[in-house]
Amino acid sequence: MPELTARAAPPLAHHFVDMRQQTEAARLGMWLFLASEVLLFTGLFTAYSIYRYLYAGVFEEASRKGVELWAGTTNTFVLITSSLTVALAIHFARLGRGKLAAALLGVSLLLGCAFLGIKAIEYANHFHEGQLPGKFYTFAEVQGPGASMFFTLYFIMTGLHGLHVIAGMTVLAVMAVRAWREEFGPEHYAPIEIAGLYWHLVDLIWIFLYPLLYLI
Amino acid sequence: MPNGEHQTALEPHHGAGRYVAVWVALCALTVGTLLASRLSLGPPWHLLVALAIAAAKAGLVALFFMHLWDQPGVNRLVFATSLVFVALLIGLVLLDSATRFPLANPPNERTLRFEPPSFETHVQPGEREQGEPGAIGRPPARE
Amino acid sequence: MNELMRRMLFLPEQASQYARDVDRLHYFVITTTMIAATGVGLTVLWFFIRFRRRSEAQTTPRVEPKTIHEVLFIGVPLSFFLLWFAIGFPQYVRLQTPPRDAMDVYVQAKKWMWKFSYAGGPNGIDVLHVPAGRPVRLLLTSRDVIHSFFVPALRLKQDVLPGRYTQTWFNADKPGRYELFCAEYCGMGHSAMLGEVVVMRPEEFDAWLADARRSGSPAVDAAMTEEEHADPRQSLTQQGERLAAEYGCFKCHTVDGTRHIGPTWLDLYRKTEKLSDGKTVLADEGYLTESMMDPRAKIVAGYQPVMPTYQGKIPAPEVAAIVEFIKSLRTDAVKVEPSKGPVYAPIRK
Amino acid sequence: MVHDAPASAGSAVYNTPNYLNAEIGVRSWLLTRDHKRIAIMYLVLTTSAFALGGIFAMLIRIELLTPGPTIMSALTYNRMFTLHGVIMIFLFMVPAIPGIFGNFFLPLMLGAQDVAFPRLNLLSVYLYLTGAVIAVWGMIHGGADTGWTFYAPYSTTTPTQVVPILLGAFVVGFSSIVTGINFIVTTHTMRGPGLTWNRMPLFVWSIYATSVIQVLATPVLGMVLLLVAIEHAFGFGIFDPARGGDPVLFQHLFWFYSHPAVYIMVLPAMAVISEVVCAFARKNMFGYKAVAYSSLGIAFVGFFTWGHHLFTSGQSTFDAGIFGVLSMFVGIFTAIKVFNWTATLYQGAIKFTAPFAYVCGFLFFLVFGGMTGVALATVSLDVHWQDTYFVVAHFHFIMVGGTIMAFLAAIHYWWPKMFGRMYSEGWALVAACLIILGFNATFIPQFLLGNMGMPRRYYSYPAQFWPLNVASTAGASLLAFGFLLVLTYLLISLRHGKVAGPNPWGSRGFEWNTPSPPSALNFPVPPVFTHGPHDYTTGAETPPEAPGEPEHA
Repeated sequence: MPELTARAAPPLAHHFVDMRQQTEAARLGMWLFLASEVLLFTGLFTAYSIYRYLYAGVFEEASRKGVELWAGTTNTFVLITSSLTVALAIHFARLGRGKLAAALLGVSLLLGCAFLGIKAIEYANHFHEGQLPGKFYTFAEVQGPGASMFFTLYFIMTGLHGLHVIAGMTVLAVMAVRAWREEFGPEHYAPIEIAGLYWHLVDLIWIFLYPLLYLI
Repeated sequence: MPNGEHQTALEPHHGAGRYVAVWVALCALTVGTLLASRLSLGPPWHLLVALAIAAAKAGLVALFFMHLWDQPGVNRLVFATSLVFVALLIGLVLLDSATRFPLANPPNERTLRFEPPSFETHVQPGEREQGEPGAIGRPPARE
Repeated sequence: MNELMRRMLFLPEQASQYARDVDRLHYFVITTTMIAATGVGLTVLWFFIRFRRRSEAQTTPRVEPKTIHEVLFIGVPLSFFLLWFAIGFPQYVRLQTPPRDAMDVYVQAKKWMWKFSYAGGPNGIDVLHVPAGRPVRLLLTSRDVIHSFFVPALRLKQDVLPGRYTQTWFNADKPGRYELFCAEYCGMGHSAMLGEVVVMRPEEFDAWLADARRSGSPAVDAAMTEEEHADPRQSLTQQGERLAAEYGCFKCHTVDGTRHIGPTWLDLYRKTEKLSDGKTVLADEGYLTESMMDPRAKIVAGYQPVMPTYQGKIPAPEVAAIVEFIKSLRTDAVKVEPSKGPVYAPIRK
Repeated sequence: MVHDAPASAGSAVYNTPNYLNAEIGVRSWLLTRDHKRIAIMYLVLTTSAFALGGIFAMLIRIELLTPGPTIMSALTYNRMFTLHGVIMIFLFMVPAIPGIFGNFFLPLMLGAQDVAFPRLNLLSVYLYLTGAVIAVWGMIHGGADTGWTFYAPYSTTTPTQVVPILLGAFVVGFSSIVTGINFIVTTHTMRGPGLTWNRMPLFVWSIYATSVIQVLATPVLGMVLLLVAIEHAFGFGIFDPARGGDPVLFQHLFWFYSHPAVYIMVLPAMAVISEVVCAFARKNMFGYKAVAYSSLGIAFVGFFTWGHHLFTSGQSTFDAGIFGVLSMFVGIFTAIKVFNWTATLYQGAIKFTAPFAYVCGFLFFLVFGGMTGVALATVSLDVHWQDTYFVVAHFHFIMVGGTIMAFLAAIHYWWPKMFGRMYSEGWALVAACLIILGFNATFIPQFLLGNMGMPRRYYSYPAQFWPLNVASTAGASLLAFGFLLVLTYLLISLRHGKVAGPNPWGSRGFEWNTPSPPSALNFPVPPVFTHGPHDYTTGAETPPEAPGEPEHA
């Protein structure tokens, strides 16, 4: 492996034959994990579809009166941008510019914090207005069957997504430290790449949550 | 020694400009979906438009940010398979709700649509005119 | 033949034509299954005897299947399976499609008893009386968890869901007493949630019903009334009237055809109403239920959307009673003497 | 070899270096990343779970010995069958064969040194253990009385300890996902040189298909269990009819996992049977490709049939038709396998041994259990059978008659490979007869009970069901005795069995090209594959050729 002379040889686990096999395995493993994550959310999307179908009018009304469009839209831009910075971080990590990659990951982390901050403001508003799931629902403006169901789904879906954001931020933070230490290069960037995949999935799910909860 | 599957060349490495272009497209689509929602297209179009735009955005993220465009087929296959099962679950469960005996759905604004014939055949107006309400014990006079 | 197979398979009596039809499919399916399983077993045995290992170093030829083998392996079972489906599914559709002249009985399940309500009274606990040879449609609902209405002799089973109705029907043609089980697990008393379907000759049934409506009996089922705060001596229609008054329906709805804040209930059932958005709707059970639960979904033209929702405020059985009361309000209906309450004393086991 | 480890068992076989004595001490076991040791950990854990579930089963059968109350109260009985179901399914059936035999033999069959992610593999054991501990904690503190199906709204309103049981199942689900990902990646990326997809052992094909289901279906179960737990704990109302929730939605989501889960349980059994049939018939698999691809077919079509559990639940007639006809197709793939296994015996050189006895039992039970399954999916018949003992008997035919028969076949077939010792063949045959006999006596009466109309989960029952219940309990005692016998002679063989040697059966499966027990690194030299498994056309053993170069440092 001649091109690796500049930095320490990347760690190759004993049971793999070469780096390529190890990278492919890691990547495929991550994609399989992402597939299972997609199906985890599918349970919720199915519940959403059914209840939206049954209570279409109430859901639209609840979405209009119950959630803040500006917050959802801002958060969409925030997450898209954070995805860009993560993609760029991987790009520069591959080029061996670890410090720049770490800085970009730092920006992504800040954007992640911004996302959670806006979400927290929204949650506080919902608590204040009584727009809460199930038996806690006291929002007077939207009544009728399915009204509390919208907020049940809203809280479970955004809550689970929020947990994924936190998990993703943890992983990105670890990668930022490793990038800062110049651990990645043209031959060894699989860890930061699969961490990025996870963050992009978080973005992907939000891309669907945004129209379903805020727009329609 | 790995077998044939690992013999692909190093994935192409594109410039940073490509990511920025995708980001611009994503932002534009977000603005687009926001505007479309203001148009009040009415059901079901507002839903379809919003979901189509979301799917386009998701496609961009998956293909370029997540490099599915460049990577070996198996990763694409994994992702596509998961989407097949997403469609399967949502589709068949929705189909059930839409074609059920209407009263077997919870009371809702849509109870009356998609009435299966079985429900229509229940009791026609006028059939019970001969008897007391819910005439019991005697078949309604008919034909 | 039928009797022989039925006894060999330990099947219960067949109390309806549907049961006899389903059993014929049953015999066919089980016979095929037995033949297939025994066939595979015998083939394995024969191959074992024929191709025993003669020496420890024995080699074997490489045998590869021809396409025809795999086609047979797929085609033969598949055609049997599809045949089963082709016979079974129409039977299922038949079970899901009550005939239009069926007599309606409301079934309410709760932990751990069955209540049967005839539209003009009376109510029965755990025992369902039906006439032989006449179709009976059951509209089932539960007050708590999921139960399942299962009469083996009718080969009939339908889950009973809380908060909504499922339907099923049967036409028992053989008078007798048949066991009724709860088939969906519902807690401690699940196995004690037993009942009986009593199929009577039509004239006996008519006499029983008339007698039940006429003569009063103070027998009241404590367990049911306690929670229901309803007098079971009243018929479902009367309960509906009382409940409508309790819930304040008459503040807005009249029963004599006069226009008030809301549409009148007289002749409302099966009427085609024009909605404020120009569409029309048929006022059947579904619409009436919906209008209580989600009044703003379909506003009748000329009325204001002022009605509050009763979602979660009226239990499902009471909704059924109110709907039944609305159904009874017809100008051309013969005035019914208020039934003197159930004459029918529930049989407790 | 890396270590010249000291002998642990004090006998010749364990003096040779192998994975069991490569490292010594509790710590070396608890932190091991060796797939073979992880398999042994699974063996111990799942077998314990099986014993626990079996005890519950015996208590249930004793309770049903008389029509009225026999030894316990209704509430205790309800907890018993719930825990029996939860333990047997989540803690034994799903993880057992993949966890034990998949872990042990998948890398050996692929010519790999380990699975792709050894650390995740260890994590999956500990996830399993954590889930099991949470669930057992819940059992001790009240247990759940919902049945393993957790149908809402009963499960969301019952006062028993549902939440820990649900969370336990949720965590075990993650263990299952991790194992699945690991096996798929291993199969894709770790195949040795020359091992093309069409040369892979059928065991690998089936385990691969199982893993696909595990990865794609388990998350949905995780989600739905979480939703029930949330609703039970906080009252969010997602399945609560009073708040507009739909209990039938729960059933859809639950069976979207739990129907494919049947194939998670039975595909590994089919994996084992494919190997054992070939080994004892000394034949190549008749219709290798048909058997291989039918595994994938089962995995795929298995997802399209969940609605046949909902025929009486208020599902639409239209959906019932769709699920009814699709269910007919899933039986086909099993039929292909059964016919091909049977045809494999043709012109073979069959030796009757304990594993082969279990295969014979398996074939009969799978055909009968499988076809009664298709019969159950025959829409109108299901209306009578749904939630009766017929269903109980049917899935026990598949689970016990299928999976446990295959589990027993596997453990007898691979015992010499895993531990280097032979068990007593005579006792093994006695036990096999006992188990097969006891199994029939237990479950055939239950088919008839179902026909009579006895609903499942009944604590007491009307008197006409009595005789058949007595027969069933008698059979269950026989079955339990058989299992105890197996446990006894296997444990004895660990110390006193005769040394097996690398290949006591003369099998040409790839895993037999290693010493027994295998060394810690599997292969001193990575094997090169020139042909498929189970090639018995030549007289001499033809182990896969080893390349000249030694293993990398």
